[in-house]
Order: sequence, then C-alpha cells, then structure tokens
Amino acid sequence: MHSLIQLSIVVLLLPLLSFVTLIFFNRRLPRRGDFIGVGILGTAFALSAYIFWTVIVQSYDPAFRVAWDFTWIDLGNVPGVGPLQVKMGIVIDNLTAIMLAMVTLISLLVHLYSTGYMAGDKNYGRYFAYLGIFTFSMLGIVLSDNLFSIYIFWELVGLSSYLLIGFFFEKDSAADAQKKAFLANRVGDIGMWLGILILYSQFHTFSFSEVYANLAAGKFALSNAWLTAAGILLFMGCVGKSAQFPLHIWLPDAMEGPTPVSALIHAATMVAAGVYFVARIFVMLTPDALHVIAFIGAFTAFMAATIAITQNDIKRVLAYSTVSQLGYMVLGLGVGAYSAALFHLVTHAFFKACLFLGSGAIIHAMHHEQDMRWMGGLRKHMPWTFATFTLATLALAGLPLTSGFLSKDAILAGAIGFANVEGGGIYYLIPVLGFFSAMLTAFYMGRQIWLVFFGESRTHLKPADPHHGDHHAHDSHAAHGDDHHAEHGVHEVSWNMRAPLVILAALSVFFVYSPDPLDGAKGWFMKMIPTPATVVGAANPQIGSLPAGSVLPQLAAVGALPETHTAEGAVAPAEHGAAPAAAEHGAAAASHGEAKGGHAYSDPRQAEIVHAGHAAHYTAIYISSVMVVLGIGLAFVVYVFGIIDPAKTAVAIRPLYLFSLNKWYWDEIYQATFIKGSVVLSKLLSWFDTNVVDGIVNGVATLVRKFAFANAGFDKYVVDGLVNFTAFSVNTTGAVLRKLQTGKVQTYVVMLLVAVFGYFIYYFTRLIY
Amino acid sequence: MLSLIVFLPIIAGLIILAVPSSQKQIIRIVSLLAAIGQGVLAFLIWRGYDPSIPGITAGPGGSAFGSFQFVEKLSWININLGALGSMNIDYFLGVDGISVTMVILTALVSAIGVLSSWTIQKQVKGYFILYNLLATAMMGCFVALDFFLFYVFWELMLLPMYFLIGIWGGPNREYAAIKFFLYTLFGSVFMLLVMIGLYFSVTDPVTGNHTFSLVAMATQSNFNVAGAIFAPENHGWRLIAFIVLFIGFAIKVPMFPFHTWLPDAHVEAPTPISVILAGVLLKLGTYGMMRINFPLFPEVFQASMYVIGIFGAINIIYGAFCALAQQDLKKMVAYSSISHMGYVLLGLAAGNSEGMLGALYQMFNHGTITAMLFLLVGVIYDRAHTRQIDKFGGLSSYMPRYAAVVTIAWFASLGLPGLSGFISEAFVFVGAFSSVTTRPIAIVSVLGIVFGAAYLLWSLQRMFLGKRKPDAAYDLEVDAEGHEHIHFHDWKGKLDLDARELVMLVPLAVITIALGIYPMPVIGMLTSSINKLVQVLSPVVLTSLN
Amino acid sequence: MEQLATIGLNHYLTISAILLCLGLFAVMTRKNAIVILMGVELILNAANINFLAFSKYNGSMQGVMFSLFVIVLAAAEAAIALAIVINIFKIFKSVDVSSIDSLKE
Amino acid sequence: MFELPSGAEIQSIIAVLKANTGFFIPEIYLSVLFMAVILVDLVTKGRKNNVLSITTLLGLLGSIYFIFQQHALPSGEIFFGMYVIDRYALFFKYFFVVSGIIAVIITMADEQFNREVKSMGEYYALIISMVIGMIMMASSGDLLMIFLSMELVSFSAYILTGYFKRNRRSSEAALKYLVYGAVSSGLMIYGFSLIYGLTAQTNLIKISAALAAHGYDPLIMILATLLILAGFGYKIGAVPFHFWSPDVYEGAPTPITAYLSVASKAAGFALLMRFFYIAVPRAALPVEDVMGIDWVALLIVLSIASMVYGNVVALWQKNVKRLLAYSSIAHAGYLLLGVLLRDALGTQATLFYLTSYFLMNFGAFYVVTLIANKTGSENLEDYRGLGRRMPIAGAALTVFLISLVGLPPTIGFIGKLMIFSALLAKGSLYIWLALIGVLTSVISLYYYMLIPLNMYLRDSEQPEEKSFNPGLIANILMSFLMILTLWFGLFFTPLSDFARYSSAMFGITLQ
Repeated sequence: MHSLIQLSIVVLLLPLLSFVTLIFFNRRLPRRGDFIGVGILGTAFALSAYIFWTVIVQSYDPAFRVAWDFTWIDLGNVPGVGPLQVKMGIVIDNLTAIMLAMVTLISLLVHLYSTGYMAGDKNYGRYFAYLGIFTFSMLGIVLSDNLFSIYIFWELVGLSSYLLIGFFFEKDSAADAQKKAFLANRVGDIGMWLGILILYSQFHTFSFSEVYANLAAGKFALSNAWLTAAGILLFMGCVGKSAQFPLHIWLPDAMEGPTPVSALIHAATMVAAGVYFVARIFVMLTPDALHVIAFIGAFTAFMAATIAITQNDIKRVLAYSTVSQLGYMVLGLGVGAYSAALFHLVTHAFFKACLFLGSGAIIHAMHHEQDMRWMGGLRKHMPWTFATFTLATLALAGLPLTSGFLSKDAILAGAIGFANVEGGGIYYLIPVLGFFSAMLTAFYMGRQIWLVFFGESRTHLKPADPHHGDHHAHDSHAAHGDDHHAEHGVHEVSWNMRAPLVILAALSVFFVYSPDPLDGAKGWFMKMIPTPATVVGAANPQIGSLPAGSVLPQLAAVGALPETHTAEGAVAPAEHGAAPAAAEHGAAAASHGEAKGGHAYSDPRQAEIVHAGHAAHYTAIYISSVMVVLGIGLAFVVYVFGIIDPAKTAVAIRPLYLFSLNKWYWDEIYQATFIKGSVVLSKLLSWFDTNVVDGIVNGVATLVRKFAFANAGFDKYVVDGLVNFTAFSVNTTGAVLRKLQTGKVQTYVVMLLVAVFGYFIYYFTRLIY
Repeated sequence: MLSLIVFLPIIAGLIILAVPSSQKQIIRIVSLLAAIGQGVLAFLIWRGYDPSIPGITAGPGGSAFGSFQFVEKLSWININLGALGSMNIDYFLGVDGISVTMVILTALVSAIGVLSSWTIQKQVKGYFILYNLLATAMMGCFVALDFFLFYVFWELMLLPMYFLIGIWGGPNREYAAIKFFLYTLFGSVFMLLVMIGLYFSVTDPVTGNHTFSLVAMATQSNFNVAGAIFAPENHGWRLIAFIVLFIGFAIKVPMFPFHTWLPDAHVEAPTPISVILAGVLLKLGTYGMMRINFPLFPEVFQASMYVIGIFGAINIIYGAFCALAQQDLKKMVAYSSISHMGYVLLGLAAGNSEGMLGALYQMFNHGTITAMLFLLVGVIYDRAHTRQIDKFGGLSSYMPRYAAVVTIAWFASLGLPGLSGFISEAFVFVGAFSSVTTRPIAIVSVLGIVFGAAYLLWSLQRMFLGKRKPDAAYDLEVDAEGHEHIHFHDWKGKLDLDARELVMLVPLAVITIALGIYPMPVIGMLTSSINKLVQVLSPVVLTSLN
Repeated sequence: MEQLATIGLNHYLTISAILLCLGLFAVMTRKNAIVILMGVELILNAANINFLAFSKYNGSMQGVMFSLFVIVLAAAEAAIALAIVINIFKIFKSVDVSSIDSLKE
Repeated sequence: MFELPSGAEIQSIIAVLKANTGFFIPEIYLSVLFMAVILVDLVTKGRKNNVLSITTLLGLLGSIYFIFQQHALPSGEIFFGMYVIDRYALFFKYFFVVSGIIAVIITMADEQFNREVKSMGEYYALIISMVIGMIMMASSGDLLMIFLSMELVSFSAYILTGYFKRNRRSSEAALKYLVYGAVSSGLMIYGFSLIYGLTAQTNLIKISAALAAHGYDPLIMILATLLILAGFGYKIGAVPFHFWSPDVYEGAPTPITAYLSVASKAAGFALLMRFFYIAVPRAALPVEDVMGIDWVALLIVLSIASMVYGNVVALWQKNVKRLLAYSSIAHAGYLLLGVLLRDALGTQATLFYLTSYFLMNFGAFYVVTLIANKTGSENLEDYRGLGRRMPIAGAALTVFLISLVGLPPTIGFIGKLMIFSALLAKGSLYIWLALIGVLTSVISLYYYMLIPLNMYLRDSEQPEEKSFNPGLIANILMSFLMILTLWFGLFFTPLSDFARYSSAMFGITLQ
C-alpha cells in the first residue's frame, strides 16, 4: 500500500476518532474536550500538508495517481455477470492533494475559531463532535475512488450539515432550516443516485476508473441520450449540495447554524463538494450535459447576486454571494474551464471562509446582532476584523491583486471562449450573465463593507422589540442569552478568533497562487490541474456534433432543460466546422507546451474551448475590471456620497426591489407547489386508505368504520367484508335465510315438499326436453 | 438443533403452564431463558453455517442433505390413499441462506420482545404461553422445508396473535384482532388448496412418491405427473396457483391493497407484539414468496415481475404518503413498514442477484430497525399515554439519550448511509434498475427516498426539536438555577431511557450501525443462495441485464 | 262391472297417490297436531297400498311383509306421538302447532 | 296365490337363522343390555343415583369387545340379505357405541337433569336403543331393515328430545322433531314402495342388479330417489331437509343435542352412502349417469346449499347450542363433498371427517354443558370473561372450535385436508367445490371465534371473578378430548388408515 494512501487513511479516520471520542465522553473531559477536536484536526492538517508537499511541490507529476481499494461487499458469482464485488477505495491525485490540504486547513481554523465563538454553549462538546464527523465525511468525498462511496459520504455530509444547522434546535427556525436542507439535498441525491444506477446497470461497477475505461471503450450499450441523462442526473447531486438553482433555497436558511459552521460547511467545503464531484465526473459529461450545467451555473450566479443586493442580514448577503460564486464555478465547469473552476473553488473557499468568520466576529462583538442596518462604524472598534474582512471582500469582488480576481477572470475568459467556440448567440448569455453578476457582487460587497464598518453606529436606531424582528435574528446561546446593545461596548475579538481571519485573508492574495497578478493561468494551480481528457468525446465523437434531430427526442425523454435542445440544435453545424480547427490548435498547444500543462486533448471541442478561453483572457480582464469598478462605484455613489438614496430607489422600483428582497419568491413557490402539494396528496391518500381501500376490502367502508368503534355488533360487518369483499352479501343472505326458520313446523314441512317436488319438476322438464 | 430452536419456546410454555399464575417473575424469567436459549442456538447456527452451500433446490442425488444445512428429516405421516399411493408428510427442517438469516432475526427479535413484555401486568401467565407459542410458530415457518409442516406453523401463528392483540391490545382491539385473523386466514385457506394440488403434481425424485417437500417442488423437472393440475403444460392453473399463493403471502407482507389490517393491528397491539409483528411476521410473507411462490412457478414469476414491481412501487410511495399524513406516531411507523416492505417487493421483482440480495437484506434490516422504532414508540407511550405527534416537542432537550437513539433509528429507517437500511435499499434499487423489466418502476420508486425522509424528519422535528408545545403531554417546570425539567403525568419511572429499555435498544442500534458499516456478516451468508435462487428463477433474467 | 272386475295396478297406484296427497294436504294445512298425525297415517297407508299392489302384481312376498311392518310401526309411532302431544297440551294448553313456535331463527 | 314354504324349506331357513345369529352378537348383546338397564331401573326405583349410568357405561364398553370380535368375520350378507357384515359397518358400530358412551358421560355431567326430571328412568335404555338402531342402520342391506332401524332411532330420539317433560323448549322440540320426522320418513317409505315396484326387490344389491338388468322408468326412479333422499337428508340434516335441526338442537337436552348432531347424523351418512353406492347404478359413472339421472348434481346442490346456508345463518346466532346446530348443518355439507365423489378416497375422507367431527363436536358440546351448569345459560353474552374463570374449559372449547373451523394443528384441519385432497385428486371440476368449501370455512371462523372472543376478549358485567371449577373428572375428560383433537391433528396416520380399512362395503372398495 502506497505510503501516501496510509497517510490519507489516517487523515480520513482522525476526525472520525474525534467525533466518537467527543460524542460519548465530552461531558467527562476538561473543556468538554475541544482541545481534542483542535488537536486532531491539527494533526490531520499536518499530514495532509505533508501529502500536499510531496505530491504538488516536491515531485509534481501531471499524471500522478495512486489508488487502493478493498472488497466491501462480495456478491459471489452472480448469474449473468460473473464474480461481482462492491469495492471501497481511496485515490490520491493532484486535485485530491490540494483539496485535502484545503479542507483540513479550513476545518482546523474553524475549530480554532469556534473555541472562542462557541465558548459557554451548553452543547459545546457535541458541537466539536459534529465538526469532527463533518470533516470525516468531507474528506471521504475528497478521497473516494468510486461513485458508491462518494454517494455514501455525500449523504453523511448531508447528515452532519443537518446536525449542525439544527445545532440550536430549540429554535423552530433552525429546526425548519435543517429539515429543509436535508430534504433539498435528498432531492438532489435522487438524481445523483439515478445517474449512478444508469452507469452501474451498464458496467456493474461503481469505480470511477473502471466506469471511464468502459465508457472510453464504448461499452455503453444504451443510447447517448442515456449517457447525457446520466451526466445531468449526477450533476443534480451537485445542484443539491452546491445550492444551484433550483435547489438553492436551503443554503440561505442554513445560516441558522452557528456562524463558524456557515464558514466551514456552507461557504468553504461542503457546498464546494458539489463542484468537486462535477469535476470528478467531468470526463464523462457529454456536451449536452455540459451545456445544461453551464446555463444553470450562469443563471444561479446571476439570480443569487440580484438577491444579495437587497438583503439586510449580514450572513444572508454572504450566503447568497456564496450561491452566486458557486454558480461561477459550475458555470466554469460547464463551459469547460475546468482548471479555472477548481481554482475558483479553492480561492473562494479561503476568502469566503474569511468573510464568514469575520461576520461571525462582528456578530459576536455586536452581541448577536445580524442586521446590517443597525451596525456601522465598526472599523474603529475592530481593526483586525475590518482589515481582513475588507481584503476578503476585495477578493470576492474580484479586484486585481487578489486571488478572486485570478480565478474569476479565468472562468469568465473560459466563458467567452466557450461562447466563441459554440458560436451561438444564446451562448453569449453565459459570459454576459457572468460579468453582470461580477458587477452586482462588487456592488453588494461594497454596500456591506460600508454599512458595517463605516459611518456611525446605528445600534440605537434599532426598533426595540423584545424578540428582534425577523426570526432569523440570532444564535441564542445559553451564555449569551440576552443582549443589551447600549451597555456593552463593541470590542475586538480574542486571538483564537483573530488568527484564523488573518491566515485566511493572507491566503486571499494573488501571489499565493500566481506570480502574475493578472493571469491565474500562469499560476501553479492551473498549471497543475489541467483539463482531463474526456472519455465520451473520444469513444464516440458523434456525441459532440450529433445532428440535432436525433438527440432531441431522447433528451426530452430524460427531461433535460429546454434551452439545451435549442442550443444543441443551433450549434451542431458550428461544431462540425470547429472540430478540425480545434484539433490542430490542440496539436499546436501541445507542441510548444503552452500554459495548458502541455496536455493534448483527445476531444477537439475541449481543446478548442480551452484555447479560445486562453485567447479571450485579456478581453475578460478588461470587461471584468470595468464591471467591478462600476459596481463599487455604484456602491460609493449610493452609500458613501449618498447621491442616490437607497430607500427612495427602493420605493421607485418597488416591484423589482421586493422581487429581490423576497428572493424571487422561490420559497413561496415551492411552499405552494411541492410542499403543499405533497402534504395535501398525503392527506388525500391516507383518507383514501382509511376509507376507500379499507372500505373495498371490508365491504361497505363507512359501515365498517362506524361499527368498528361501536363495540357491539360491528364485527359481523367486518367478517363479511373480509370474507367475501362485500359486507352485504353474506350478511343479508344470512339475514334473509334465517327468516326461513319460522319456528312453525308446518312451514318446514311445506319447504321440504317444495324442495322435493321442485327437484322433481326440474328433472321432469329435463326429461321432457 | 433446528428442532430445539423451534420447540424451545413451547417447552418454556409448558413449564409456565405448570407455574402458578401468581409467580409472575418466574414466568417472565422462564420465557426469557427460552429466548436466550434460542439466541444462543441461533448464534451457533450462524457460526456453523457454511455460506458456500447454496441450498434452494436439492443437492446432488436429489436429496436435500447436500444443499441444505442442519437438515432434520423424519417420516412423519404416511397414510395409504389406495390408488393414489401413499401420502407422505415429512418432518423436514433445514436452512439455507435465505432462511438462516431469518432464523437469526427471529431469535433476536423474539428475545427483545420478551424483554419488552416485562411491563405486561395483565394475565402474565396466559400472555407468555401464547407468546412462546407464537415464537415457536414463527421459527418453525422459517425452517420448515415441507409444505405441510410450513402450513401448520403458518396457521399456528394466527391464534396466538389473535389473542395477544385481542386481550392485551388497545381500546379498539377486538376489531383489530378479528381483522388480522380473518385477513390472514383468508390469505392462507386458498394456499391449502394449492398445497394439495402441488402434492398431486409433484413427485420426489428419490422415492418416486408424491411429496410435500418444498425442496423437491423447487425443481421443475419434478412436476412430472401427467395431467396433474399443476403440470408444466397446465399454464392456466399454474397462473391461478401463483396468484393465489402470491395473494396469500402478499396479505402478510402486507402489499397494497391488502395492507389495511396492518395499521389497525399495530395501533392496537401492545408494544412487544408490534415488535414481533413488524419484525418477523411481515417477513414471512416475502420469505414465503422467495421460498415457495417464485421457485415453484418460475415461468409465471418471469411473466409477472413487472406487476410485482409495480405493487412494490405503490407500496413504497403510497406507504410513505400515508405515513406523512399520520398524527399517531405508531400508525406512522406502521405505514413506514408498508413502505419499507415495498422495497423488498421491488427487489424481488427485479429478479436478479442484486435485487434479491437487497430484498433479503432489507428484510433483515427492516426487522431490526422497525423493532427499534416500535420499541421507541412504546417508550414514549408508556410515559405519556399518548402517541399524538403534536403532543410533544423539544423532547431532545429533556430526554437526550432517548432522542439520540430515536435519531439513530429514524435515520436508519430513512436509509442513511452508514446504517444498515441504506445498503439494502441501495441494492434493491441497483437490482431493480439493472433489470430492464423493472427499470422504469425503479426510477419512479426512487421518490420514496425523499418522502421517506420527509415524514421521518417531520415527525422528528415535531416531537424532539423546537420547544414544548402548549398542549404537550407533559409539564415543564424551571428550577431555581434556570434548568428546565419536564415530567409526565402519572409516570413514576425514570424520565429518560431506563436500563431495561437500553438493554433492548442498544444491541439493535449497534447491529444497525455495524451492519451498515460492514454488511458481510449477513450478506456473506446470503449470496450463494441468492445466486442459486436467481438461477432457479430462470435464465430469462440473465440475458436482460442491460 | 267388468271395469270393476279388472281393477288393475294403475287403480291401486292412483288411489295411493290420492291418499298421499290427502295426507300431505292434511299435514300442511291442519293446525291440530292430532289431525297432522292422522295425515301422516294417510301417507304411510298410501305407501302400504303401493307395497301390497306391487307385491300382488310382481308376485313377491317382500311387499306384504313391508306393509305389515309399516302398519306396526305406524301404531308405535302413533303411541309416541300421542304421548308427546298430550305433554304439549299439558304445557301449552293447546295442540295448535302453528302457535308453538318459540324456537326459531 | 303365494304357496306356503314346505317343511324342508322351513328347516333350512331355521338353520340359516341359527347359523347367522353368530354374526349378530353385538346387537343381541346390546338388546340384552337394553333390557338389563330397564330392569336395573325398576330395581333402583328410578332413584337418582349413578347405578344406571354406570351400568350403561360399562355395558356399552363391553359391547366394544364383541364388536372387536367381528373383525375376524368375512364380509357378507346375513339373514337373507337383510343385514350386512362388513368393515364399513364395523366402523360405524365402533362409532355409535363410543358416541353412546360419550353421550352418557355428558349426561352424567349435565346438572340440568337434576332440575328437570325426577327419575332418569328409561333415559339410558333409550340411548342404548338408539345405539342399536343406528348400528342396524349402518349394517342394513335391505329397504325393510333400513326402514325399521331408522324408525327405531327416530322414536327413541323423539322421546329423548322431549325428555324434559315440563320444559317448554324441550317439548316443543320433540313435537317438531316428531312431525317433521314422521312426514319425511313417510315420504321415504313411499319412495321405497316405488323402488319396490320398479324392481320387485327390497335388497339393495338385488335392486341394483335389477335396475342394471331391466332398466327403469326414469321419472318414477327420480321421484323415488327424491323421496328417499328426503328421508336420508332429514337424518343427516342437510339443506333443504335441515329445518328441524336448529329448533330440535336448541330445545333438546344438551347431551341429546350432541348425540343427535354427531351419531344420528353419522348414521344418516352411513345409510346414504350405502344406499347410493350400492343400490343405485354406480358403475364408474360419468357425472351424467347413463340412465339420465344426475345423482352427483343432486348431492352437489345439497352440499353447496348446506355449506353456504349453515355458515351464513350461523353468523346471526346468539345461542351457542343453536350456533353449533347451524355449524352441524354446514359440516353435513362438507361431509357430502366427500360422499358425492363416490370413490375410495372420498369414502375414506368422509369416514375420517366423521371421526374428526365426532371428537370436536362432542368436545364442544361437553364444554358447553359444563359451562351451562355454572352459568345456567347458553347465550353468547353470558360467556363473557369465562375464559379466565374456567381456564381449562375455555382452552378446550377454543381448541374444539378451532378444529371445527379447520385450522391446524387439529384433527378438523386434517379432515378438511382429506376432503379437499379427495376433491382435487378427482379432477379439476371439483376444485370449485373445494373453493366454496374453503371460502365458507373462512366465514365459519368468524362465528366460531365469537365464542373465544366473548370468553377472553370481553369481561363479564358482574365484577365477581370467582373461578368456576367443573370438577376433576370433567377437567380430565375435557383435557383428554382436547389432547386427542390435537394429537390426531399431528399424527393422524392410524385414524386415516382405519378409515381406509373401513371404506370397503361388502368387502368391495370403490375405485
């Protein structure tokens, strides 16, 4: 077994150990055993840092990949298949190494931070236990080498997120949020599971490598539509976890959890798992699937950004910005800017974690005030927080010299390139949305910075109502139960909360990733994480350029989004043209080893996109810079110089304002349709069950039910019903027949004779005829 | 060995018969000892079982001894029918992969049932006699390899169940009891006719006589009586027989639309009986299908896989929806059983190894998990004397241990990875999706995953999270240093789980988790039998794998 | 006269059939238990006539024997019947069978 | 016109009679016993003591010895074809004697007699005479013998039914029984006369020979058969000849009810089978008989009607004895299923079913009697909570009822199993009858379970929880019967082999 594998197993199991220890013994340990959590995560981080060092820094090999697996379930010699095992395994490649380091680092920082933030909570110990199991399952996702185990850890992540969102379960809002999150994720998981099933039903294996090998060998027996469907369905898992439209609704509510949890799970790692998963399955995604992904990403990015601009809760702004940024990543993958998307994943993880922890610090300092309208002027009180927060904000907004700039720019460049290659008008929608969202991002982050840190404190403006307006208000600790803004002065947070901020902020600067502040592609990350070779393009090239007519019906059959159809139809010819050109581009790229890791692409289309993206690099820089400046400028115009009064504007464009404030009414829509729908349906069915089904079986239902409760003669109906499905027949026959027993002996005699002579006449007639 | 494990409870019952009914503790202990004895035997069987031997059909030379294990075969009845030769009925026990797991499950659940019967105060003597009778009957059904013997045990279950529900049940128990009795009897009387018909249609290759041996019946070439009612060419009657048997077993499962006895029975039955009912009895239906219904009429099974699958899907989704609407916690759990047994049906309908394996493993897991669920329902019912979900709220603040176990059980029941329920459901889907016949059905039934999560999480939230409901079934008081305490009206015992309850629950929880992490201890015993069963069920499946 | 001289089997059978019907009629219509029993006697005698006639016309003794036994048993039956009827009269103060119907349904 | 037999002939006749008496010992013995009991009664001046009953018991037990002797005898006719000796008859001889014994036992247990009558007088004598009569019914090979034995049974039954002279219900039952019985036996005689007219024979075998030889006028034959069927149907209490039975069973003293419901029903079946198998043409019949008469259809109608009517109407009964009466009608239907098969397996099944019915029905009535002693009532309502106060009786009764339903592991289940096996073995046409059989048996479950339901699931109104103890002997007997019911439900080989052994009439087994 490769030494790195052993290490990674240790890394994987350490957090589990922390979970087990803390869940059982936290009450018996000093400080509720938080040091165990932190210590263990420290070790885990050290180990993964070592892995990172060996794999990435020390001896980088583009094709580096070590895997190990063991038979988990042995199905024996299955008829028609032969010996069949379900294996569990671990794979380490460059991406894994980076993710390992990132996850453990952020998790460690959050652990550290929590020691300050959660201090005094009555379930303090359990909190760290939950963090432990979360880290465990997240690392599981990162390390898995097959779909089945990824699905397992996927759900486990969902569970830990469920537990942590509902950590303050006394709050109904928290309870609602955790349920919502779990269910939304389950919906996504269904899709993912079906996707897995499609692949399994073909190859009888879950392992990535085997699946891809089979695909590359063209062993996929079903139509390509099924393959596309598989891709889209697997992507649904990402839609759920990474809070993409239409399942994004849970993430903002998830802010009910403690703020460090929001930083760890709902900003940096778990939500990124979706993107990571799409990257893992990137090579088997057909162009059709990729188109769907790209559009969903773009739309999500835009929608979330528009919502974010009007939110007042500091964490909600960040939540929606997270959704929006995840949209970027998904968009990036969709357009084929693989490296860029993953790059953004990493950078975003750091600065968004920084932002959340910062907001946590603010909330902490403000005694659990989360509404930005009642903040202001904090920069004097909390300089550290201010500095780090601002730096991260700049990164998020994507100003040059920040990491966010590099990655976001790369994605947008890829989007432009993609649009160029596909050449369809509608595909330009994607970069356009991208850039527009960039502007919005800049705007709402500027707004946030200003509202929180500048101006004068507005705490006194807050309408003094006992339970804090909107119920999303605050984490109610036992210790920090009540809060009086007036008395306590706002002060900077303690070192164990400050240190993480600084580290994360430092990680949001460009030089960590790339020598050239303007080009991420020159950075080590994008060099080292090149776009992998697709297995579907190579195996059956017709997928890329399938005549529209033949694909559409099948696509419709598997229910892909409508725009892809039209899109596919539109671009099909264009691709025919593009393919050869792309081929030689790719060749060229390969020859004078340009910044694509000297990778030759088996799929011309992919090569073309990457190349075009590279070409569109500077365009992207210009446009995005302009957009960002516009955004920040607008923010200044509104909040600094007060030229435009936000309140008046809000009134002026009230419908739009409300539309954004109410998050495009998605919650209401879902409430009205799916949730109401299923509840009503369930009521209906259970009525049906108790009355109709039971009724049919028991004979006349109402009778049965009525008699069921009258202890007296009810059961005779039951029996009749049960015995021959119509309560009536037996029972009434009984009632009628027994009347024959008149008690008068002569009637008996008469009936005797009637019977005898009845027979006789019957036979008589039969003899006559 | 099998005879011992079967009849141990009845022996205990006879001993109890001799104990004066005032000696409640002795009675309890006797039956507990019997249950423990069963457990030990089950463990020995588990240890001694050789997973490589497939079972299902007769081994080399047409005798069961080659393929089944722990076989006990004695000539029991041998009566002269003149021209029709002699009617031979054997006392014929044996286990293979699909029954040995059920034997272990039965031993486990009935032991737990005894523990949870500890609180029964009314007519303890009669209760435990009937209980032991029931235990014997259940165990017998799983190890009987002679149709006649199987039928005897099968019917023997009805009466004790009737009284256990009818005497120790809830307010509406008469209704539930007679309903259960008539339903199941209605299902099984037709089975009797089919059994006789099979007897006249099958000969034992070894003796050449007609036989009731299920092992002989499982081989189609033994249907060699010319002109017999179920002879291979007699398609019409074979179809009818299949349907009759299927309905007979489906009523036990219970399969929509024959399921309505289940909620009533569960709601009225005392906790231990619910545990037995859900934990073991329901499995008898699907076990019967795997042991009798399908192997005897494989070609009909092939033709009807689709229908069975559809019924499975209906069970899954319909059950989930009904559960979603329930206010009574126990009723919700009952409907969840219906939903979960739907997975079993679906897996069986797939007709391939993955599906069958999933189905059988699901039977085992559902046994343990549902047992846990009903025990937990019983715990809260003992304290609050109500099961209305809305009468609680915020319990996990006050009963942390209870809440923890509930969380495990609930999540196991909604198929969370790492807990045993997940693996079986996953395999059911894998199988159902892999077989072309049931693929569309599988796609639909996947919805069950979501709705399953929905009703479970919703009930969890309403009962354990949030704050105490204003009309809750318990009082809340805040002591000096601001700690909140609750107490239930007229409940003297420990507020949180007490020792006895933990003894019942913890093993189940441990099993659930252990089998979720590493299922091979159970699955390892099944695979060869399952693969054999799939072969018996026919080559048609194999060609249709993609 | 020669008609009478040649009384054939049919005549006997006709008579017996008529007797049977009369008996049944009595049994069905009469309310008085005694009369009903007389009706029964008629039925039995109808059978007797048959036996005797057949025995005469196919020349075997069994018929005669049979009718002898029937007569005897009829007498015995009458005895038991009367005993029961008297008992009934003691209790119900009536022998109207249609009024004696406490056992029914 | 008839020439008298010559002296030589008379000599030979006497010789034959002397020879044949050797085959007649059990009957003679019983007749002696009959008189002996009357004498004992005279001696003891009808004083209430157990002398009578004990004598009867021992006497009947003794008769078993003589019956056992007859196994050695060859099958055949005696007394010029009047009487038959064969295994079939033997089976019923045992059956009736034992049932007589049990009837006596139940009588001894029944305390109602103390209340109702001063002297047991001729009661036991009549029981013995009934035994004799039924034995003769089972072994009669001649219409005359049939008639005589049936009347003997009926007369004794009338008197026994009305034995509680001062009891309205008893007397009413007697009257009804009498009238109905008289009419139907009258019709039967008329039918006999017609048969005699057609064949000039009264011996069953000769009749069948004559019918086969000369053929017959179908119309007359049908009329005859129907009239005879009326007579038999009244004995076996099958719909539509059953009307007397509920009233009589309810009114008669419980031991007599049990006795009638088991023994005289069995006697009826014995006759029915012998008559239809022997007398009427039966050579490997297709369903539609060569001579245009569809006996099987006739019996099918009777049997279906009985099963459905009996079970369905029983649902409404509130009096346990009456409920059992209807159930006995239903069981007549099940028995007819076996009869109408007219083959070896069918006969075997019928005989076996009779045995099982014997056990469970007597058991049920015995327990009912004991309960009636304690509660003084046979109403379902008064059974509330009895299970707790009379544990053994409750358990026993439950077992008997389960057996009546036909659930394993009881003998009743095996009985049904045999009947249905016979049906299915015969061919798919009869499966539908089997279907009706099982369906109706599901219905029967419901009303049978009403009794345990009241005994166990409901509590009596009056709170007093004092437990009734029916006494040691009673308990032992009940447990004995219960254990037998269960034992033969699990190990029924001997019984069924005996039934098979006995299913040979005149030494011939049907095929």
